[in-house]
This record gives sequence, structure tokens and C-alpha cells, in this order.
Amino acid sequence: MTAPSDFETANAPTWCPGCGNFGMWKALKAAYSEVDLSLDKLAVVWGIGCHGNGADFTRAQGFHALHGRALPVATGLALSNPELTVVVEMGDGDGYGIGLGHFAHSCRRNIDLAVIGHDNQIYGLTTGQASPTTDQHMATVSTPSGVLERPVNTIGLAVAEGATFVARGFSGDVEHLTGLIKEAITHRGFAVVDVFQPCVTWNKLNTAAWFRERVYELEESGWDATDKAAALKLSLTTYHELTCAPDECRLPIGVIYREEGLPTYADGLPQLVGPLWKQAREPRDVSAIMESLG
Amino acid sequence: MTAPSDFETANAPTWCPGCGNFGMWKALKAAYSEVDLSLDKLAVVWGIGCHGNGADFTRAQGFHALHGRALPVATGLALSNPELTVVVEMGDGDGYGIGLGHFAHSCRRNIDLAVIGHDNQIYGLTTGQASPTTDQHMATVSTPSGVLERPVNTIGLAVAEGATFVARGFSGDVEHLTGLIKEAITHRGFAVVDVFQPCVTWNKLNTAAWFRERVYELEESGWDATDKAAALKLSLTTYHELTCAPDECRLPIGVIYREEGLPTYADGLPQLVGPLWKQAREPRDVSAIMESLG
Amino acid sequence: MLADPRGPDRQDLQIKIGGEAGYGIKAAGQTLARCFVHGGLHTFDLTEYPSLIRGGHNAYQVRVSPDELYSHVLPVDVLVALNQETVTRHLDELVGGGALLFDPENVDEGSLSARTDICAVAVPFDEVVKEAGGLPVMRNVAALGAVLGLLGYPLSYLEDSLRAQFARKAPGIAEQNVAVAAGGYERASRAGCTFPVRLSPLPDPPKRLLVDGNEAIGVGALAAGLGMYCAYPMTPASSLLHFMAAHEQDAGVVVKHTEDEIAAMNMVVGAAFGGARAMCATAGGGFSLMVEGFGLAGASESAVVVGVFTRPGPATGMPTWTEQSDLRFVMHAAQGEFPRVVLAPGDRTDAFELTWKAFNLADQLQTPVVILGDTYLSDNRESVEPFDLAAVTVDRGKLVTDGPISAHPEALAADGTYLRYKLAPDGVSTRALPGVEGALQVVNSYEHDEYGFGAQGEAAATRTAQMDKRMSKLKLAGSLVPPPALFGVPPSEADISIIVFGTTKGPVRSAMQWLEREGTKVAMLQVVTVWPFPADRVSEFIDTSKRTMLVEGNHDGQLEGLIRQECMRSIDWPVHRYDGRPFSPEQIYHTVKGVLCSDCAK
Amino acid sequence: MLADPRGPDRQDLQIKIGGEAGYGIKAAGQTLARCFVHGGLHTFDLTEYPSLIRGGHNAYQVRVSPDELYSHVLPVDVLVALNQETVTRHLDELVGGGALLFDPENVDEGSLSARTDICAVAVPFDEVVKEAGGLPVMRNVAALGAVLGLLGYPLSYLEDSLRAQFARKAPGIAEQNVAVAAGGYERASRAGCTFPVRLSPLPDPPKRLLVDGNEAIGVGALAAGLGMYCAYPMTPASSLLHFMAAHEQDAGVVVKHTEDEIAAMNMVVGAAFGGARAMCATAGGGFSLMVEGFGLAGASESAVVVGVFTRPGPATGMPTWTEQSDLRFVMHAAQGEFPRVVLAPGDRTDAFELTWKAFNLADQLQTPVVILGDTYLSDNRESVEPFDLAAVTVDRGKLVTDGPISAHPEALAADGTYLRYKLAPDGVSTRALPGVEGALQVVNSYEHDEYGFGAQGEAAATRTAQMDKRMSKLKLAGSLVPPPALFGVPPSEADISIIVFGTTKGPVRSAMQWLEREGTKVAMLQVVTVWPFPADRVSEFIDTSKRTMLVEGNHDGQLEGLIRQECMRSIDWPVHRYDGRPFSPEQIYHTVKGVLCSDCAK
Ligand SMILES: Cc1ncc(C[n+]2csc(CCOP(=O)(O)OP(=O)(O)O)c2C)c(N)n1
Ligand SMILES: Cc1ncc(C[n+]2csc(CCOP(=O)(O)OP(=O)(O)O)c2C)c(N)n1
Ligand code: SF4
Ligand code: SF4
Ligand SMILES: [Mg+2]
Ligand SMILES: [Mg+2]
Repeated sequence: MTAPSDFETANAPTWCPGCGNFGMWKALKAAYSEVDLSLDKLAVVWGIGCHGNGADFTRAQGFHALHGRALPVATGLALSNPELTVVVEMGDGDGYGIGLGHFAHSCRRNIDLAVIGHDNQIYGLTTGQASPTTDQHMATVSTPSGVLERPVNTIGLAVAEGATFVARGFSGDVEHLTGLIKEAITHRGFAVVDVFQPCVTWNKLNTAAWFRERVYELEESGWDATDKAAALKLSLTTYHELTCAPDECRLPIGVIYREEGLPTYADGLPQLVGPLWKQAREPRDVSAIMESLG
Repeated sequence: MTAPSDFETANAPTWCPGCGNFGMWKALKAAYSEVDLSLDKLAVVWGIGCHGNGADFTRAQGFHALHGRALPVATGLALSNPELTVVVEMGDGDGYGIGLGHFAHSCRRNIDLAVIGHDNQIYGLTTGQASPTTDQHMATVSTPSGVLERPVNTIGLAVAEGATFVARGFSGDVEHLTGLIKEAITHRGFAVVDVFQPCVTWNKLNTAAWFRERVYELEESGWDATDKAAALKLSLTTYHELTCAPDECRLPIGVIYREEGLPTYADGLPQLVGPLWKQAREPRDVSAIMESLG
Repeated sequence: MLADPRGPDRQDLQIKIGGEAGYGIKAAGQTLARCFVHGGLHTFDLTEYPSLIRGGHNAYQVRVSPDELYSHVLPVDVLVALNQETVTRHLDELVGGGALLFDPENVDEGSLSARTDICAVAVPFDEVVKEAGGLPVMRNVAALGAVLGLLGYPLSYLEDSLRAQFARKAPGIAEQNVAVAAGGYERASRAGCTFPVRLSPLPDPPKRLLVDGNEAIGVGALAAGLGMYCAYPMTPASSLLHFMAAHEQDAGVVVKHTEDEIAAMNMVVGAAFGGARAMCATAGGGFSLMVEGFGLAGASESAVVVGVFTRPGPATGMPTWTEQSDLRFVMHAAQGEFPRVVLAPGDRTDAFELTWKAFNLADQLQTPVVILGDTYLSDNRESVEPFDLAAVTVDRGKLVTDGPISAHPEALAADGTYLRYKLAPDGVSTRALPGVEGALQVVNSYEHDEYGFGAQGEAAATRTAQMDKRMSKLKLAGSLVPPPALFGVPPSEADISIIVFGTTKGPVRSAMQWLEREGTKVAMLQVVTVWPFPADRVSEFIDTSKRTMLVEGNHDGQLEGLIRQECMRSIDWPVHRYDGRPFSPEQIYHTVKGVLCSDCAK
Repeated sequence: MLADPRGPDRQDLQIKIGGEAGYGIKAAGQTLARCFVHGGLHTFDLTEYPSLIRGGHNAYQVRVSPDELYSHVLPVDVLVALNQETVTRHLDELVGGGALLFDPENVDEGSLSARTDICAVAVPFDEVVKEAGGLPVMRNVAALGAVLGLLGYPLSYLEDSLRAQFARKAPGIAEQNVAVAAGGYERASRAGCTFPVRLSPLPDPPKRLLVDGNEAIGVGALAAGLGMYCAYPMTPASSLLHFMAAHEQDAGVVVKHTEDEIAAMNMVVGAAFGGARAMCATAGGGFSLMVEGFGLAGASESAVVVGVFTRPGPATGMPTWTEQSDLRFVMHAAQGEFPRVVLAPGDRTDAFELTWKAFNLADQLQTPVVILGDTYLSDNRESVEPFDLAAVTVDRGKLVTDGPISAHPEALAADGTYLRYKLAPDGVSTRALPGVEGALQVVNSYEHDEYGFGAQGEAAATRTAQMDKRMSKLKLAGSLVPPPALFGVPPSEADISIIVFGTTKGPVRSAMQWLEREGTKVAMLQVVTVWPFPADRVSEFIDTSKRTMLVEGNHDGQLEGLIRQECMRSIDWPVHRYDGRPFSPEQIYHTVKGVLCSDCAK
């Protein structure tokens, strides 16, 4: 039985005091320990951003990948060894900005990954530029006249593109978030938990207090997470606008969509019978294949 | 007044006889002439694929860009000269595969472009590999055991990410398609027409006859194209499955979603008062900016 | 017109089939080659096609000889014109005394009138098909039959080939094809053209392969124990994806057609982390998108193999043609500095060997290895001796796949912590796969310390130590990589010494056959491993040469620049080509003759 | 410890402020520099920070002197410790006789005991703030006041600076800050430390700029008429995006923070097609993603400017540190071959000038121009003479922006058709913008004919003609690009001749001041345009030198390799550094001394 602290290295987190990443970090460790993952078999892949600094703090089989490319690395890893549990942590700029193509295509793939989005609606590590989930009209150093684009509808995109588990969490509610992460890890297939993760340094709008006034738990409202059309409709209320008032602007957290029992990507690969390193212990006999050429 | 033939170069199209691109080509020329675009001010940007070979056949201000990158080129072009009408032609592999990130982000941007997707559900030019819109389970040279992914829900993605005009056309119905392309061109903002464009050479499943048995015109069914949630729900029926029978599998064509009156991306740029080459006729006076440094 | 260097006693013969794109020209040519190879002859194919599915012009050449062949040649001995355009484009290529097979329904006989020096044989292919009760698509088969008939080569080889091709799927169709082939054979054999070369099957033909470069690479990779192959289609690498996909089940390989090349490269890095032997391949344009992930492989010390098969650039360029213009690009791709190995196969046998070796090198060095090919290698088939499968070895270097890491004390810190990036004299640390008990790690794209932690990597001493560790692998690489290969006479005895890399090898070897026959002594050095560069061997070659020539398929002289940089030596006669066409042996032959001719002042 | 080459008569002084990341260390240092520059002194800043928002350690150095400065130096004369870690990390750097300002609440005085040779001044910053009625965040201001008090430099400069900074937004806050500064000033001035150097403001200070490299590039680009700037944030290029964004309205520029670097590069190509002067900038990692689009610019002959500001690689590497390891990467990036220009500014004045010139070159050559910088250039501020705005010219080359194309017969085919890629002796065709009447075109990523049609580009002759046309621009470029710059004595008179590119210029110039003072004659050649390479000038420099040294911030010797390749000459003393730190003038000074010392055999 692993304890949350088993997943900590000796490096103390360097996130800004009050950063939402602390809540997520707590929830992640709790989830790992409650699911009782083995340290050796838990592989975590990070993109680049403040969230990615977690690679230095997390004791696991870690891969700190490139900005926006955690998903393909994780996909290669998961397919190379089906015995691993592979978790992806990505940022909003990272996963829904530069990496959005991989995200959308991964949703279609139902690969067995748990994808945790650190969605602080800002580029933290590069000092506060607009991210793809920054509210429209918000001014940042890269958009001083306000963001002209609508934010990415992460939930809608994930549902529309076929992800089989789509949830929204809030770093300020660690217990609820722990539950979502556990579900994502144990879900067979592509599971996304997009997490409101306030950045206290650069995003002065979407603060923990701001969210606390607005989030509500879907579980309590009797939400039917199996209705895809309803999930898509709900996705239109899962992102918000600059001016959204607490009473008009209710942001659901919880499991928004869930589709169980579908084959995973690996299920479609009968040749994937175990870790692929076993294929390369000695030369493969290709005489038949070679002889067919001619 | 321009005639459709004004938009033709001396090069005869080299598409395979029977290719859906011929119908699209006819519709495009008809739309250009009916909207009465000036040849000098019509700029067309293509990605790479069979569709992109249209660059050799189309008389206009043409830019034959890279595979998957037509949208950013078109965006730069449109913002550099607001007097141009900019049309993007892209393939399904091109625009919804390698270029999916640009597509999703462009939808959020409401940039004034008309985007025409040549959606033959296959990689034509590179000889028949699976595309992101290929039906799940279909066998191709790159997926001989069948595609394991769900297809991209192009319509759902466009609507969810904020495109303000989203339509589906069919190359086999040139007149209807001409109307959609005209609407897309005259729409202020980001307009997408995804077109079923049978590839007679590599896609033996989704043939013109196959579509003809399944498509129906939304206009005739009294569809309300302003309801976003409904459009998202409908998107779940705008793509199909390998085994879909003509009677169960009704594929809507027409305008699926339309949102008028929103500011375009350029509307948010008060500094964009005309073609940007006018900014570079002589050195800009930057003395005030320079003096502020120190 | 220059003289045909093959000379009057030549044993080889080249057949060209031309027709509209999309009508199976390539398949027909390949069938023809197969007939010859099954008869024990050697073949070398050349395919020419535009980047169009239809509506363009395709041509396929088969060069055939009882002797070993290294390349195509320019002249055509038998031209098969399935349409008028073939005549328009290629009639000039036909040698005097050559034969033209044409369909009078499609070709205007008037357009042939200038060539009174050839044997023009009209065969109404559609009629042949109809008479034999075949289907219209069998037109090419009629043409193939006619070619064999013309040459007096036994029809049975074509019959066997057709039966083998269709037998499983549609035996009826096979017999229709056989009948059509017989019809074409019969018509052409009556024509009575005579050839200087008479091709006969050998009584006891040796078993040979007929492979293109991508197939050779594919077999090499599978033999090496490839576990995952990721790619996004791009000419001329696409057929390697098709090959891998076709064998995913029987070989047990995970093959992923990814959303783009970025994903392909990063997925391969992920798969390598997991312990798979992993590979991706693309053309230069796709590699442009892989550059960042390629650097990730370098920084994270990932054992990956990357195929880069060059077509003419820049940008989309000329998708279906060939060039050697990505050498410096692959050498310097990605920000920062890290060790890499670049191997450049010159032919299909090289391709097989270098590919399986690439996997060992990647594992031994824990760094990316590039296989640098081109369209001439990828697309064209060559008859070769069966690959030496027995020679294949799997050496995974310092890899721990299972068991507890505590069994590998050399990989641990004093306190027993596993150190993924532990400093080592040869630069290579012990690599434990995820899942190995107790071997926790951070594989990192950031600079890092021995464990893999990023923040610690910013210390100057740590950085320098890790950079030196990584870069020192190049020294180890120097002792592991395949050395340059010498052909012909030693340079000290040669009238001219030629340096090449990659597929220029073939045309130069062909030219050498002719030059040697005439008494010209030629030395050729093939730079097999382009990086790390074999500076000593190349310098020695140059220093012991009378005069040096360098033949490379690019504008800038990329290998030449590398020789200047690494050896501080210049080349007397650099020869370039960048029109998308491969070097012909004739070009090399005549250039050498020009250089050596008595009245050419250097 | 080596002697301080500044010597006992030095006029310069270096102040370092250290504290926790996220607490405004950089802003404080910049304010300090401003006080000196407003007093007519010269400054050179150096910032050091980890790739973290908080939780790490930041340090900011300001070197100040009445004489011109070219770089930072190693020793610190005044250390301001806002926390214990500053003492732990930097106390060693403090010169004997230097001063330490520290907060006794945060720093353990015991940790200072080893340094009896310094003047340690305790200033309880929080107390100062409280006394002055300020807010806790004003702690740094108290420290700044203390620095000036210690140096006896008039407080008024800091007061003015604080007022200017806050006046508009919050005059009340401004006065609180002023009071806090005064408190710090007063405490430290009582300490009575004495310094070898006494800094006084000039009576009539000249107007100087205080700019970092990105600001200099920003001003240069705006002056050149930049129309569109596209970028994705990446250290150290991000601040250029912020600069452009801050001026989008007043300068009238379209600034787009794109979804990734691929989009940034392709958007810039689209904007250039539309006629805008267009630029993107990034670090090497972002450039990795731009490679394909960069090649598109080459193939399509697009006039674009690309900033590549190097940080240590490979991969994510060390985001906030510096290196010069992307030279060969930018030179060879992208498949195929096309002409490009690479300009490497050595300081902020270079950066301004080369940037506006880059736009002219891009337009004149219709090909991409790279501005190759690094973190040392981008991040650090330097006091410089106001840029010579009057010298800026706009030359758009062969560009037709409006009117009918028929007015430009040189751009037309015989039949009056506009030919975008018309062959021209200098390789540059007349470029008509979309919208120009009658000027239809296909701008193409495929090889193409003169009109731009792709299918036609596959003909060998067309391909060769277009390749030769494009590549011939390099010759034209050779006559247009800025030549190398010579500093110091001519090489024939020099004891040592040093070659540099980019920001190594500054530390070498600093070292030269010291060496010259001691009678050592030094020649320095800065290779300003790295490509096309000024081979003749560099060869001549080497040939007329007694001994040559090459100083470059990378492992492989990238410029050295280029010199070997292009000049076939080797360098006697190559000097490298790749630990993320910039060269210090001391390193260069001592290395030169070592080379020249009588008992050092070469
Ligand atoms: C290709 C590339 N471009 C840019 C960067 C610089 N970069 C590092 S982190 C980051 C954005 C961080 O934002 P986000 O992903 O939201 O993560 P956060 O810091 O907010 O957790 C950027 C742009 C990079 N590392 N690589
Ligand atoms: C970066 C890159 N990768 C791969 C290719 C090769 N390529 C050219 S077209 C194409 C796919 C074409 O499919 P699609 O976009 O659906 O267009 P279609 O041919 O079907 O019209 C590919 C993979 C390329 N040109 N560039
Ligand atoms: S910058 Fe924002 S996201 Fe990053 S550590 Fe600080 S608070 Fe967290
Ligand atoms: S391959 Fe398919 S898409 Fe391409 S031209 Fe032929 S039919 Fe059309
Ligand atoms: Mg973020
Ligand atoms: Mg397609």
C-alpha cells in the first residue's frame, strides 16, 4: 500500500505560494495512493509549463517532455508497455494551445491514458501571456487590448472528438478532485480531467475565490453523464466570460461525460501481447517476409 | 461581371475522372462569379493534397502553401490586406489531420475567411492512407486491420470552438454547394463548408452513389441554424460509420450553424486601417517609442 | 548524341513502359522485372512519375542483364508506348536498332516516321485483350506479353508471375491474364526484331530478391526486433509505412499512422522510453516537423531510429523526384548540440544492413540514429542476393529491462538511488526501463542532473558534465559505426578517385565498369557513416589520390563542405546535380572522360 | 583567485542584488541602472534567473562607469542580499574592500564572518519600510535607497525614477516609495564604507537609452515599417512579443500571439505575401517548429524576418541561460537548399541597425533573413547612444504595391502575363502584391515555373532554372549585407587576433580594454553577417594575423567549422563555453594572457 508521500521526491515544490498546482498535487498523490499504484509501474508524462515542474517533485517513472507534446510521448509509452499506468499532466497553453491537435486526435483514439489538464487560463511559466482558455477580452502582456478569440471549449471538444471520460475539477476542492483523478486512472480508455487551477501570480481574474463562488458539483444535481448531446450542450456553460456574475455563471465540476465498455486503442492491437522490449531480445525471424520480396 | 471560366487557367484539371473535386471546382467557380469577385482581389490559399492541385487550375491570387498550413498563411494574408477576399481550400488530412490545431484555433478567431474542406475521407495524393475522417474500422494501406480511431467530428468541433458559419456540402450537388460557398464567402467571419468529395480511386466505400442515398438538405427540413446546442447534437449525425445503412444513416447537408453580427477578428484591430504595405512606404517615426526606453 | 558507353558487346538491355498515371504502369514494370529475376537475371528499375494520381505521365524502366547491375542507364532498348505521350516524350531515348512496341489505336504512326533506325512493332493491345476474353484493365498484361515475345524470353515466367499474383484472390482472373499475355507474346514474337543482346533465363537460377530501398529498410528494421513504427505518409517514405502496416500482425509490430510527423517523432521517443525498438521515417519536409522531437531524443538520450528520405526541396518541392540535399540539415537539425549518427545507404543491401545496425547503434549510444536515403533508393527495385539474416545481431547496450535495479550497482548512486544519467567515461549510462523495480527516474527535455531532475541541471558544473557526457558518445560512436567502403583500385593506383555518399554509389559503380573496361583505373570511396565523419579515412583517400572527384546530388556541395570542414582538403572536380533526376552512369562516365582527356587542362 | 583585471585605477563598479524569484529583483536592478544612466553614467546589466516563477533564486547585476561599457564583469563591488541564499551563493563574488548590504532579519550574520575584508552594512529593510509608512512590497526600494546612500550617489535620481514610474497610476504610492527610499538611503549613508570608485552624476548628462536586445530589435523593426508581428512566447524572445503588443496601437502594427510557432511562421509568410513587412521571433526550440515554414519562405521567395534567440539546448535545455549553439542549425534548417541571410548582432546598437537592415535585405532578396541573437543580448540592458533613426531607410526592392501590372513590362511574359518567378540575372523577380491589377499568380511551395505553376516545375530545365535563380541571390546578398567589423588594431599589428560572432563581441571588447592598457595589441573581427559568409575578409584577417583565437559560446565550434569549410583555414586557439553562462571578459583576458605568456609553447 503506497502513501501519498511515497510519490514525493526530496525536491520541495517551487510553485508560487497559493498556486492551484498545490491542490492538484495533493489530489494527484492522494489518487495514486488510493488507487494503490506501484511506483515502478506509474509513468507520468509532463509537458512544459509551471505544471511540468511537477516532474522534479514526483517520484515515479517520469518523462518531462516538450511543450505541447506530452500526449504523443505518453501514447508511445503506453503502447510500448501495456503493463504501465500512464498519466499525462499538461497545461492549458501546452495541451489546448500548441498541443491541441494531439489532444483532439488523442480523444478519437481511446488510448488508455489519464490526462490531467492544469487549466489556469494563462501561460504561467512564460510570465502571463494569454492562453487558449483565457477569457475573451482579458488583457495580458501578449494581448494588451484584450484577447480577441473565444476560449477553447475544452470539454466540448473532448466530448465531440470521442473521449470516453470527460470531467472538470477544481484545485480548490481537493477531495472532489481526488475522486475525479481516481476515476480517470481506473477508467479504461481516454480520460480527461480539466482542472480549474488558479494562477495567483498572473491571472488576477480567475482566482480561487472567484471559482468558489461559481462552481457546483454535478454529482449533486443528478447529472446523467451518459448523454452525449446533453454533455455537448452543457459544455457551452463549462467555459465562461470575463464579465460572468456569480449567480448567472454556474460552472459545473464533476464527470460530464462517460462512456464505458468500449474497446481501447490497445484492444485493437492483437500483436500487443506484452511489453515491446520482449520483441527485441534477439533478431526476429524475417525469412518468410524477406522471401516474399521478389 | 466575371464568368466562371474567368477563374480558370490554361491548365486542365488532372484529377481522376469522376473525382468529387470536379464538382467542387464547378461550384467554386460558379460561386466566385455569382458573388462577382474581382480576380485581382480574390486570394485562394491551398494546402497540399489532390485538392491543392487546384492551385494550378485556378486563376486568382493563389498561394499553394504547405500541407496542413493553409489556415495560418490565409490568416496572415487576410490581416495584411483587409481588401482581399480570402478563400481557403484544404483537404481532410491536411485541414483536419496535420492541421487540426490551426483549424480549431481559427474557429475561435472569427477571422473573415471562407474555408472549404475537400473531405474525401482519405489521403488522395499520397495514395490512399486513412485520413482523420475515414470511417472507423475501414482498412487502408496504412491501417490494414482497420482504423482504430473514431473519425474527427469536423462539424461538432467547428461549432464547439466558435466558428460562426458551419455548413456541410456534397460535391455531387453542385447547385446546392454553390449556394453554400456563396454564403460562406459573403458571411462576415469564419465560415466553414465541409464537403463530401468522393475519391473514386482510393475510397471505394464513400462513393457518390453512397452519399446520394444518404444526404438530405437541411433547408428542406426547416432546420434552425441559430441553435448552437442543437447544432452540436446534430453534429453527432454528420459523420457516419462504415456499416451505416441508407435508411438509418441520414447525412444532413446545408447550413448547420450560423451566428451573424459578431465582430470579426479584424474588427478588433483598430490599427488595421488598410493594407499593411502602406505602413512600410517610408521609415516609421519611432522617436517617441525610443525615447521611452531609458 | 554521345556514344553509348555500354559498347557493342553489352550484355544489358533496358525496357521502358510509358502511359498515363493511374493505369498500373509501375505494377506492370515490376511484373516484368520479376520475370527476369526469376530467370536468374539481374535487374535495376527506375520509376518516374509526377505528383498526381492520374492525368500525368508515368514511366517505368527495367534494366536487365546476366551481370550484376548497380543503376539504371539513359538509353532505352525497348520502348513500350501505351499512349501517344510516351512516344512524344521518350522516342528520342530509344537506341538505334531498338524496338518500339506501340498500340496503333493510341499512337499516331506518323509521329514515328523520324525513327527509321528502329524496329517499330504495332500491337493493338485492346484487341489482344478482347480476343483473349480479358478485361480492359488487362491491357498492360498484353504489353508485357509482347515485350517477352519481342525478346524471345520464355512466356512461362510471366504466366507464373500472373498466376502467383492472382491465384489466391481470383484464379479465373489469373487465367484470363495468362491468355492475354499469350496473345501479346504471340503478336510480338512474329515481329522479328533483332537485338544485340539476347536474354535467356539461366538453367538453374539462384534465388534473388527484388526489393526497393524501403522494403530493404523494412526487413532490416523487423529483423532488428522493431517494436513500434510511427509515421505520417510522405513520398518517398510512405511505402515503408505500408510495408510495416502490412506486416504488423505477422511480425508483431505496433504501427501507428499518426496525426502528423511531430506526433510520430514524439511517440517514437515515448515508445523508446518504454523499451521498444522504435522508428519513424519521412521525407525532408516531414523531418522539418520532427526537428524539435529529434532534439528531445538527443536531450533525453533516447534510442530512436529516424529515416529521412530526401526528395528535392525546398518546401513541397518535387515530391516524386530525387535529391541528396538534406545532409547538412539532418546533421544540424534542432537547437543546441547533441550527438547523432547519420548513416547513408548506397543501395538496397546497404539499406538492410545499415538499418539493423542503426538499432544497435541507437541502443549502444542512447541517441538518435538517422538513416539518410532518397527517392532513388526508396522507390526503385533492384535484384539482390538474399539479405544475410544470419549476420543480424541485437545489441541493446546498457539496458536493464526487468528485475530489480539493485542488481545493477553500476547504475546507482552511493545511496542506492538509480541514476538515469549517471556520468560514465564513454558517455553512456545504464538505462532502466519503466517497470524495473526501484528504478525511478525523470527522463528530461530540460538539462538535468544524474537523476534527471531539471532544476538541478541549471548549475554550471552539472550542465557541463552532462554536455560532456553526451558529446563524448561521439567518440564511442566513431569506434562502432560502419567505416567508409572502398571500391575499385586503391586511390594510389587510380587515374581518378571519386567520393560519394548515398545512392550516387550505384551510378558511379556502373560508370566504373565501363571505365575499367577501357583501362581507366578508378577508386571510389563511399562515405557510409556521414556523421561522425571519418575524417582520417577520407583525408588519407584524398592524400593518396592523383585527382579527386566528388559526385553529389545537390546544389551546395554539402559533402564537399563537410570534407573541407573536417579534413581541410578540397576536391578537384566536384560534380552536382539538382534537377530531381538521379545521376546517370553516363553523366559520370563522360565527366570522368572529360577530366582525363589529354587536352583538358585542370 | 586571479587578479581583477580592472586594476586599482578602475572607474567601474558592479552592484548585484539577489533575492527570491518573484520578488521584483529584476525591476529593482533596472531602476538602479536608470538612476545611473540619468546621471550620465554608462551601465551594463546582467540578469540571472531560473526557469521558475517563484521559489528559485534571482540575481541582477548593474555594472556602472563613467566610461563606455561593453559587458558585465565577474567581481561584485556591492552585494545587496535580500535573503540568505544571496549570501550563500554570491558572497564569494564580492571583492575585497567591497560592501555588503543585508537585512539582518533575513540573513544570518554568522554566515558573513569569513569576510572580514568587506564592509558589511546591516539595513533592516522591513523596518525601513514600516518607518516610512510604506507597503511590504517596497522592501526592494529601501534596498535601492541604501545602495545609493552607500555610494553617496544623489538620491534625487531614484526619487525621480520612482515618481516617473508611479506618478500616472498612483501618485500616493509614488510618495510612499520615495519616503522608503529616503529611509534606506539615510541608513546606509551612515555606514561609511569607502570605495575605490566614486560615482558622481555628470553635470550635463547626455540623453542615453537603457535598452535590452529585444527592445533594440523592436525599435528597429518598428522603424522599418513592420506591419505584422507573430509569435508564440518563448524565453528569451517573449519580451519582444510583449514590446510589440505594447506598441500595437501607437505604432499601428498587427501583433498576433499565435497558437504555436508553426502558425507564427506561416502567418508571417502569408502577411508577407499580402505586402506587409512581417516578422516572427522565438528561441531555438520554437524555431525547430518553424523549420518547415522557414523553408516555405525560401521556396515561395517570401520576404520575411525571423528572430532566433539562442538559449542552451538541446530540447528545453536551460530556458533562462545563454548560448551560441544555433548557428549551424539556422544555416541548414529545412529540407532542400535556398538562399538565406543570417545576421548576428553583437550588442544593442547592432541589434537596432541589423534589424531595420534585415527588412530591406528580405525585400531586396525576397528570401528569409534571420536575426541570430541569444539570451545575453535579449535579456540584458545596456546604456547606449540614441539609435540613429535618421539613418533608417526603407527599400522594398522589386515590389509593385498598386496600380496595373501592365505598367511594369519587365515583370511580364511576351504575351503580357505577369510572371511572379520570372528569371532575372540577379535572381530577383518583380513581386506584385495580390490586388495589383492584372497580376495573377501562384506563390508556390512546390517547385514551379515562372508563373508559379507547380506541375510545370517538374521539368528538369525549369527546376534547374528556378534553383539557379534562387541560389544566385546569394551573390547579390554578398554585395548588400553588412561586412565584418574590425575592432582594435589591424591584425598585422596585433599580438593576438580574435574572431567572434554575436554577443561574444562585448566581453571581448571589455577584455581588450584591459589588454590594451597593458600594452597587448589585439585585433578583433566580428563576423556580423554569418551567411553568406565573408570568406575573403575572414581569410585575409587570419592570413595577416600573428596568432588567431576564436571565442564562441558552444561546444562544437560552429563558427570555427564554418571558417574551416569556407576559408580552409584553422584557428590557433579556439575557446568554448557551454555552461549557459556568457563569456566573462575576465575569462577572455586571462586566456589571452595565457596564450601570450612567454613560457606557453603553442
Ligand atoms: C516549442 C516551444 N515554444 C514555447 C515554449 C515556451 N513555453 C514554456 S511553458 C509555455 C507556456 C506555459 O503555459 P501553460 O502550458 O498554460 O502552462 P503553465 O505554465 O500555465 O502551467 C511556453 C510558451 C517552449 N518551451 N517550447
Ligand atoms: C509535412 C508533410 N507531411 C506529409 C506530406 C505528404 N502529403 C502530401 S498530401 C498528403 C495527404 C493528402 O490527403 P488530404 O489532405 O486528405 O488531401 P487529398 O489528397 O485527399 O485531397 C500528405 C500526407 C507533406 N506534403 N507534408
Ligand atoms: S506562475 Fe501561476 S501557475 Fe505558475 S507557479 Fe506561480 S501561481 Fe502557479
Ligand atoms: S486520388 Fe481521389 S481525390 Fe485524388 S484526384 Fe483521384 S479521385 Fe480525386
Ligand atoms: Mg497555463
Ligand atoms: Mg483527403
